[in-house]
Amino acid sequence: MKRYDLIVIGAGPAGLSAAIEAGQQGLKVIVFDENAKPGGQLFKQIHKFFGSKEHKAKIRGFRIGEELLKAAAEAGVEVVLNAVVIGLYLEKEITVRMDEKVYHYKADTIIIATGATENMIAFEGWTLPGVIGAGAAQTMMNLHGVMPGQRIFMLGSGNVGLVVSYQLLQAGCEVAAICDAAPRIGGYGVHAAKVARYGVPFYTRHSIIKAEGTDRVTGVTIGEVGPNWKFVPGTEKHFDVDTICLAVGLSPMSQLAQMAGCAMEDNPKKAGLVPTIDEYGETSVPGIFAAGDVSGIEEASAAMIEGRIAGAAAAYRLGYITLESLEEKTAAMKKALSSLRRGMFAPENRGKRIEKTEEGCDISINLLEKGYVAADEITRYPGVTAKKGIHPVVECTQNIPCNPCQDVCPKQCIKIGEDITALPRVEEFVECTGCGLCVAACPGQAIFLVNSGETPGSAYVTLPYEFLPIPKAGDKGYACDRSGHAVCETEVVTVKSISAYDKTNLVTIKVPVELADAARAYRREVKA
Amino acid sequence: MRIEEHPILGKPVKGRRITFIYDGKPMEGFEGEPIAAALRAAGVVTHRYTRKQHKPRGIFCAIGRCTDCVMIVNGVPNVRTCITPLSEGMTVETQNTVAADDGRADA
Amino acid sequence: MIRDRSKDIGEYRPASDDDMLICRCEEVTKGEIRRAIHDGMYTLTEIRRYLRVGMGLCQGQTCTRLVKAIIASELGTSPAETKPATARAPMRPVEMKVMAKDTGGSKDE
Amino acid sequence: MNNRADVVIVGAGAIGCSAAYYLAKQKINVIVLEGSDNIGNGGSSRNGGGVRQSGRDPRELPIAMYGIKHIWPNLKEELGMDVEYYQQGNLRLGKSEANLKVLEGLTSRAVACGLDVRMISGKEAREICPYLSDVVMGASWCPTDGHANPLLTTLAFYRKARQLGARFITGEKVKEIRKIKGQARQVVTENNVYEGDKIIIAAGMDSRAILNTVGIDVPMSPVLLETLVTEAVEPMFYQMLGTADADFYGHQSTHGSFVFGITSGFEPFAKAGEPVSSSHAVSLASTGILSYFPVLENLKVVRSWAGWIDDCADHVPVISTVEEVPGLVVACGFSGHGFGISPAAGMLVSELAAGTETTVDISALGYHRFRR
Repeated sequence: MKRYDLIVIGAGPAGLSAAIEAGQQGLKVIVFDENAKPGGQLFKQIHKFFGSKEHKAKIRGFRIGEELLKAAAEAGVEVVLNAVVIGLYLEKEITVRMDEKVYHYKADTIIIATGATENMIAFEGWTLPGVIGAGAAQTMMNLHGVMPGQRIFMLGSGNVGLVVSYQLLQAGCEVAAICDAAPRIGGYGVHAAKVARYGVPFYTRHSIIKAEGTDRVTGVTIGEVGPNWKFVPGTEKHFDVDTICLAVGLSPMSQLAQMAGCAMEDNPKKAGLVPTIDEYGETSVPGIFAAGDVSGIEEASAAMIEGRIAGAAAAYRLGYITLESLEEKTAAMKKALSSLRRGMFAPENRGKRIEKTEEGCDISINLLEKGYVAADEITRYPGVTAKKGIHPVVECTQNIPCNPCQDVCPKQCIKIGEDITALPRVEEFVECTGCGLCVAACPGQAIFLVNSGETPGSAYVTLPYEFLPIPKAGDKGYACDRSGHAVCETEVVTVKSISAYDKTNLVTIKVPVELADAARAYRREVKA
Repeated sequence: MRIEEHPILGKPVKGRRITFIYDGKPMEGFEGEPIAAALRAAGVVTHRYTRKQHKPRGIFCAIGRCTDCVMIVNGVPNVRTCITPLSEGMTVETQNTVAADDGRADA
Repeated sequence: MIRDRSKDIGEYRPASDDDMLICRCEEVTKGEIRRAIHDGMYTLTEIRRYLRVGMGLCQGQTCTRLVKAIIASELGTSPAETKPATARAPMRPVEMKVMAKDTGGSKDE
Repeated sequence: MNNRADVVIVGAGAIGCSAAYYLAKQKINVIVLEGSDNIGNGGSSRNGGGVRQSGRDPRELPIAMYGIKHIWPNLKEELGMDVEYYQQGNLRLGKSEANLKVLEGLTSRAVACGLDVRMISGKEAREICPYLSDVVMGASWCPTDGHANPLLTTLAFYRKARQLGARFITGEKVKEIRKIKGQARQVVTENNVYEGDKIIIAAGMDSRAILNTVGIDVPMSPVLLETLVTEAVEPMFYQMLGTADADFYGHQSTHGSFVFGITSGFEPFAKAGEPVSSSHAVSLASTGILSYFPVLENLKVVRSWAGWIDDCADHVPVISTVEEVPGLVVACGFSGHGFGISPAAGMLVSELAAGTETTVDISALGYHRFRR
């Protein structure tokens, strides 16, 4: 039986990061993953990540996956795919199913990085073909190039529900609506705004009453959720859809830790049953670590840091690095991790109702209930100014740990400051060159360039655009407001698609000057 | 339906086009893609009928966890089609078209 | 968690969603689970053994959370205090012919 | 609530639940204390489900025969729940001359006790179970043997006993049994003290430590038992199976899944604590099973589990009162073959507790056999 210094179970963001860190310290590392492709969920995440440079912000998830794979190879890490770890036994032995056989491996340290599994919710008809997990939709379209359906209804407005809805639009599907039983949208406001401005309606305080159809989904009926979680009669709404996506949260996939005898806790703050771990990710079984979603549901950016910390701790345990070195290395990582765990969506704020930003601005109620900031609310945020000439309008209204806009601005026209969760502020007296880097860099697609000075009566609005076909200068279409309503006919003036924008095209449209603060989306066609 | 071109991912990278047999009829798909993806692209959503209630089921998790999408593949039942790669000439059949009996009539 | 199985948890009352499937693999309904609880099956493990909930092909990966919520609601406890079922190998279904091809060692040895 | 009852039973396994049922049925007041969180958590839910007479020691065979004749056939009606009992025979398979010798020895001993069991040829075995491969040279065949669902049987006794008023409390780990004025009367747990006129100890392997607190020692040691469960398939056969080589045993359940017990040879040396599966057991069992049943090669294993057997020094249980500790009834040491006799054993234990004459002569299973 082969014995390694470290066996990592799962080649997702946490597992690969752990393997890289340990491999770089000289450990003999092997990573097993049950999937045909490595990267875990990263290769399904085609959006740009939040955070700052150290969190790989503004890089798309699948590109981070590619970077990690390259780094793993450079660090001498063996990554074995189509390898299902079917058991984790005493003495740190695993059994692996590979090419129709079962193999055994041992290691002196094991890092469990098996990620998460999707939660599901039961309603009448939830077993019909066409009711699928949001993860399934993501897998079908982003990995296999197949549309999960034509017209989709999304249940759940957490980040997964919002991001997948947007991806469905990108894949060419129609999203009929998004609903959530909670009174407020659960995910980042900027993610919600991204789909709202393309006309996807939100129904908060609503849930699915039934999926319709006999052999497959043909429609869905939702209703308002009243007190005691009962449907309010007379509030039913029907949608003709062929697919219903469920995005109602994730649970840690911690069975291997449980099987290995690690002490477990059912912790609602970590979204389920997780192994109890110390600050280095070590479980109650010495030498067995857990990193990433398996130890508590968070973003992939947090998982990568947790992985690196666990990898360094494994290196220390086996004598490859000193305690001083471990502490030095992990101090910066822990700092980066804690900066990600701040802001309105921090784990400690789960379930809390937040009414004001750190700056004291009232949170947009419309954003929380309808998915977009109302025209009369948007001016209260520091990124939205009445500057003259071309300037960025940063519609970032919630404290989230993210700062690429500040990072990319060559003129330092956009300021966030040291506190990564602060709302971006547009500096009144700093010139904007209109380079558009901020528009393309913003992971929330919340930055627009507005120029109302050049042509009398007209304004130019530059928008991020990630759909096909890419418009061309001269194309006619409609300008839509934040709620997705067409406000006027418009013409595309320029389209910029440089490699630094990484597939976020910058489309500049011309609108009447009084609509400069309203037009936030371009659509070739709108429904009557 | 297949995504011909994706705004971020470009044209999907696929294996060669092959033919497999779905419920006795030839059907096209790409080598190496999950059976379930080929079926979905061809408009097939029902993979099996359940034993007790004889209700249709299809793709649910698409990553091999829920086992809802199982079918009879090359004669073997309960094969998770969402993670089983398609190959030339493979036979794929709808599972449990007949309800199982209790088997104890003669007990 | 209720330890005294004689504690009164009230009568089983039929509900409109009793026919809804909870365990997709074994096709067990919410009503069956609720009745099992009123028959004295107060833990996830007992309900699994009594009704085969979560004992099918997927081994409870989909329904466990839902069953926990039903137990909590019938017993008036919280889902977090409902203990998980034991994690058991193999983590995914494995054919016996594959299991039988086990040399006891690693690949390429 | 009052912590007093006519009888306090320690252990809510198959024996404890069945005894509770028979006592409650006679309107005897019972409290059952279970150390774990679940009813039927020990060997009662962790066994192959055999309801056999063949292969048994003559000292416990009468209990098995009584149960199969008088209890098992009516259990479904009696408990109001299907316990998935099948009486379609037991095949103990041999694939070598040496195997056949072992089987012949077992068979002649059972015949001497009046059991209908006989040796059959490989061909006859394949007529009974057509899925068997040609490696089977012969088998012992006991047509009145069978199997049942151990999970459901234990829970069915629990459910019925509970309906009849027996009080079950889980999470009550027993620390000691205390004598009051010469009688075993009190059961002290971590949190409470329970009192009964009679105390039944049916706590599997834990019985030893509990009995030690009143100076009683049943010589037994823990042996690991491992089992695999497969996906469900269409019904194939309903015989209970075993082998002379003891490389596996098992059956197909009503549900369609197969439950196969595993033997690796290291069972008596497993580590103490929670029973955990070993990394090779399922593989070994699969190899063994496929040599007899190649047709099952594509069948998927969906889970495996492990449990403790309370293996008594002479491999038969103690079902007994104890002269030196009046009020105490011992039911432990079932040595891995307790499930099939659990309904009858529970009934006998209830008789010992009620002070009535036992239906079956169990004098050979007394505790005194270790007091030489």
